[in-house]
Amino acid sequence: MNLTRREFAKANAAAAAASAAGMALPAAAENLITNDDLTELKWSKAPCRFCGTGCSVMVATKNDRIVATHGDNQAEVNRGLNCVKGYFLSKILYGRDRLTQPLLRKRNGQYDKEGDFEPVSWDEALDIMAEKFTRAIREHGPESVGMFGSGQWTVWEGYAASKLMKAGFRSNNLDPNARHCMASAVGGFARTFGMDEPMGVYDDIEHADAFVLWGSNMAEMHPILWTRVTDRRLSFPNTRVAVLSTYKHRSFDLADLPMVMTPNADIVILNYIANYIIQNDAVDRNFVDAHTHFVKGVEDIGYGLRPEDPRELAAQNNQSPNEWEDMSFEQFADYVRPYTLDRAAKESNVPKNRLEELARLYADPNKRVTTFWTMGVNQHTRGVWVNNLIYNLHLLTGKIATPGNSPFSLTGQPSACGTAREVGTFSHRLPAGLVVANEEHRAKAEKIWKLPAGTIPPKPGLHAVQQSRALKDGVLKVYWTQVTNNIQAGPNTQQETLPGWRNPEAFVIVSDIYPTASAQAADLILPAAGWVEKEGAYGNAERRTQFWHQLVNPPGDARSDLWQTMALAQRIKVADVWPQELLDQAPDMQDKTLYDILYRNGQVDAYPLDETHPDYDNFEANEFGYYVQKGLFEEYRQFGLGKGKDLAEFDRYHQERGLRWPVVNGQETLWRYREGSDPYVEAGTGFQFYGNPDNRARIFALPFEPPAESPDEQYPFWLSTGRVIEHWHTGSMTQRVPELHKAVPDALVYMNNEDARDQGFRRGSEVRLISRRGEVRLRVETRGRVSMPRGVVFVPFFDARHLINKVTLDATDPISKQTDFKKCAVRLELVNLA
Amino acid sequence: MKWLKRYWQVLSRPSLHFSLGVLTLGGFLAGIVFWGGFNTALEVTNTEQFCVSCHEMRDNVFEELKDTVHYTNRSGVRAVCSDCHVPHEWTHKIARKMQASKEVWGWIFGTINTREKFEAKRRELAEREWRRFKANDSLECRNCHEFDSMDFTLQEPRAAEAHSTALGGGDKTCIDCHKGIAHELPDMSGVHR
Amino acid sequence: MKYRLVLILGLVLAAWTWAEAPGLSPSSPEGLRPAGTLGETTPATPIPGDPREVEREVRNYPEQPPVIPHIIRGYQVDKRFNRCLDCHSRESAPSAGAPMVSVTHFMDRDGQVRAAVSARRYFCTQCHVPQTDAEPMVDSDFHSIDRVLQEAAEGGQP
Amino acid sequence: MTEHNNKHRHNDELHIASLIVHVKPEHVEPLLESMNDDPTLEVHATDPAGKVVVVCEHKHHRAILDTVERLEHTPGVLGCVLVYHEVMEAREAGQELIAHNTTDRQGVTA
Repeated sequence: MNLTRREFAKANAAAAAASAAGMALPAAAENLITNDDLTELKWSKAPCRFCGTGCSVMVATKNDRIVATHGDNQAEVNRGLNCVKGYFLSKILYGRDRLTQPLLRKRNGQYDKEGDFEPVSWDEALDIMAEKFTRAIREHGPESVGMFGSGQWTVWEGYAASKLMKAGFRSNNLDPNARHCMASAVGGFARTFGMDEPMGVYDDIEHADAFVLWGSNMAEMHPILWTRVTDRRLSFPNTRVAVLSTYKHRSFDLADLPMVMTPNADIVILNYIANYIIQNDAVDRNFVDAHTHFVKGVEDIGYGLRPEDPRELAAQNNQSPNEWEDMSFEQFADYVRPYTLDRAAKESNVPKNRLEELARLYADPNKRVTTFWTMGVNQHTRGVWVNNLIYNLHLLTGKIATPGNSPFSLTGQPSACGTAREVGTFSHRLPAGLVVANEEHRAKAEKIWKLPAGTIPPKPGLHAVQQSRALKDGVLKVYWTQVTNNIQAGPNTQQETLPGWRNPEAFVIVSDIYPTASAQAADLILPAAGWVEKEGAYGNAERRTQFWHQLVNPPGDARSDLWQTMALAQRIKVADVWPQELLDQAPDMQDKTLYDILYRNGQVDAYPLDETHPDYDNFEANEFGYYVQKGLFEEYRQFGLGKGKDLAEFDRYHQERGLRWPVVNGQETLWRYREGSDPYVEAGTGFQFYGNPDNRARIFALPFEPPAESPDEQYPFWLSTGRVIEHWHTGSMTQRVPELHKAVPDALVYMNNEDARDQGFRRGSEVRLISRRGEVRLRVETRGRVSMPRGVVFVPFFDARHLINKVTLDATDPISKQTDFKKCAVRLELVNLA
Repeated sequence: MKWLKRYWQVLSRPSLHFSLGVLTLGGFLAGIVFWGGFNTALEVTNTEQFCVSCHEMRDNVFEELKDTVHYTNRSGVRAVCSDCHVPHEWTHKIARKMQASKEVWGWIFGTINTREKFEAKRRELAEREWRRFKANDSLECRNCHEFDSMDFTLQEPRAAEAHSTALGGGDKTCIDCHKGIAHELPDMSGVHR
Repeated sequence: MKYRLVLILGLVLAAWTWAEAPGLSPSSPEGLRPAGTLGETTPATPIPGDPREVEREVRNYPEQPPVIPHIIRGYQVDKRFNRCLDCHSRESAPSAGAPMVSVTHFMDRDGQVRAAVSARRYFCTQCHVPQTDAEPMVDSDFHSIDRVLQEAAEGGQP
Repeated sequence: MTEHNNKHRHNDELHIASLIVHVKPEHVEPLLESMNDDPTLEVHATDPAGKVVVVCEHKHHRAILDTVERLEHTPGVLGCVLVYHEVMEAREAGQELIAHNTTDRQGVTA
């Protein structure tokens, strides 16, 4: 035991260098390590648990505990860097209040909605779940049960849940929290390209001459990509960075072209730029003629509010918002002509010279432009439209699918792409871009899943906001959420979500690692395994699929979501949840459980235990007796093969720092839709947007329309919500890391200092922030990380003590059903001055 | 032309009706009125309201000041524009005011009437102020921050060291180290701080 | 102090009795949000202070970025100027008496050591954050490598 | 307040860093010999294909960069990259790791 700190540091240093150089330390060189059993750390790779960037980290474990993490030098995405959250990943699983056993509300020994939580066994928890699910389906039909999942699910967890809901329970009421996050991006891709996810990759950053941040604060929300943009901008001084937002944030620190616009003015600006490109002869006619066609979308599409809302009753096309008709280039040019520079400047409040400079960036044929956007675009009652209109600019100028020319939609969750979009855990989707409404797609899924025809119901299920409403209306009777915290993250908590969850008719189950606000509102809490406590896979924003092994065991009785889903399936008989007509088609399933037909189907259970890695535990594999994750992944993989969504074989991903699909002949694909880079593009065509039958991308004519709610005399301020770099989403992990909590302990209301003075507030004043739906109390901040224009206030949503979503409006984009968290009207009232 | 001559005679002739005392007092009072008016006008141009009445000041430098400790702080003592940018002592003040007429020129002709123009000139404008502070030994800083009143033991060690040596010995003056305390700094490449 | 306590008690009591719908605030485990308060509007605690003097915090593992032990109010870090590097750069650190940025910060994306801080590390607050005097809401059971090794030694297991 | 001042003064620090030196294969041996004479450098691993893992110990961080620069200018060396850098107080360096932990260092961040 005579290892000194110096010697320990040297041993660490040597090990780090040797591993980076790909060398083994010879025994002779380890003479410093006096007790190598003690100091040997096991380093393994894993993708970061937070945003959609998909950084890789190295995780050191010792004695079944995580002891250190650092950026993975070998990872293409981050090359050794992490952001402040990433560097503290090692601490996210160690909050003292980890949930370690199931908890059920009880009174007098029985489940009672108004009872207090009592610890129960897994058997009791799963039994009551099985009983609630089967009874609801028997008495009220499959549409009375629902599940809310996550872009933080591992690929196989989302896939297993999708099978359980859509095939097992025969209910499409499955939606991921990614609905709140990038459903509008999905809608934009689907309408313009006929196929989801970006054509470009992060490598575009190192090739671009100009970056346009369109409603994205990358400096705080995608910090590692921001380091790459910063690197490019500062190393190549001719590079330009344009930042457009409704308030000034940290990304403006690098901006050459800073623009603060009036909320909702983006469509006017986008149409102005399209107009500018046309008026100044900057259209790439060869590209446009060969690879695009022009369409006009339907207008006046409503706001996704409850049908009886006057704003819905007044909307012409809210029942069919996602339609369009062909138009010519000349008609398109006429359509955007009224969007002049004068109008754009007037309505956006951005100076003319800057708007013109922005337009010139796109129009200049010698500038490679990469546009990044996130929630400023997607969380928008016209989010899909804004996505379409951004693509318009890149398509009109032919600046797409070539290095540095990239309209790039970023994602907020680690597997928003991998699990929510690719696995298809949305209420209208199936894996690999298939949809439930399409008979052939259902048939394909039923065939791969070896289930009788007609198993999957054709009607799209309830999406996120509808689920909350259906709970409140007593339509949804049993509701299960995994890896998400919708009481804190969903909109209009006080009027819709919370009354829904507390509806006496509803039985709500929450699986999580900590007692989140959602867990506090639930009836049954299931303790989950987190991150590297299970084997997993995530898919990041550049189509990169990354795997990790189980590195430590979860505490107490905590179990992964995958295990929970499959264990419930074991307790439910097919005959109890399927109608007789369907069973008649498959008499051999009569006596089986959902587990038998969904998972022990000869495919999922095809890989024996001995294929698991000998150096790593695998709780689920050991429990079920076969390599569950591999079986689920290999079955899932069949959906995308040959369809432009090809994934590599399972084992390869454990060797790689991720691969970007489509992976064809073992090769990943960087730029899609371009000949020579994408194997699906035929020789001689140059480009093929093969998601659409005519191989052309659509350029959309779409108008400016007002938001669902705007400030007025009673509620004079715009409220925008969002994040800060130190905390991720609802803060359930980062608020439990001491350094991160101490850095930013509270959500504050950030406002303009003159607005504050006019209201009689000052920095530090406690105010009530009130909307038509609810209120919160917050402290006023007039300086610091953001600088607000007059009339706009910003509140982050990480803080469970101040649930800002009690205030927000549940208006959605009518096409994508994604909530607008960036715009509603509020007023502020003083509680005390300091 | 005759009437002019007569007036001149009246004016040049010693007074017959007013005593010397009255005349002196009258002249004195008139001087006060005139002088007071001049100074009041001067003072008006020293107020924050005057300075930020043009948008170049309001949107650029004043906006940046608001976040700093010279604008809000624990005790509420705060500096307005003229505290730092106009000397308190009279001759310097007049000299500075005459310089400032160039700013009026700039305002009339819109030299920095957009953010872009201001940014392009930021370095030049900042350098002019740094030169001025350097030349007058940071006079306006010292109007509030008395060297003799600094308690080094209450300062950060690094600050105490710099103040007790470089500042105390006269090698450096406040502005040498404290650039950018009230406004954002321009591109600082090549500036030795 | 006593007055303040009474005031807080009063506020808590008021919040309790004014809760509009008791069904929206069911009993629950303690979380980051106090148990049984979901439907209520909870008061906002004052903005925590910036501690003027912070000990250099012990890092639990070498790659953990050091927190900032001083106030950075109004620090300008943008493409024009980097106030942090004004003291922490290689040239300034000795005279400023500030720790120099770690040498790893001189490596570019390809792992080459450069003369100046790599542009990818330019924005310091992406990794380094100051600390307020707020107390952690939940204790952490994270154990540093030293402690894990110690436990292993005491437990007699490797 | 004055008693706080001392702790902010430069303490005696110990910097431990590891480097990977890329070197032409034929220059590996001469490089190793040249490093033998330097008490601040320890060679921990060598790959005859041209990679050497070096650990160095210095009192000041600047010396690490100096070392990198010096090695980069050694004949045959293609490049030298820093992998790991840890700072500790010199008085702590000699303390035994396990014994040291009986003090409550954990209290600071735990």
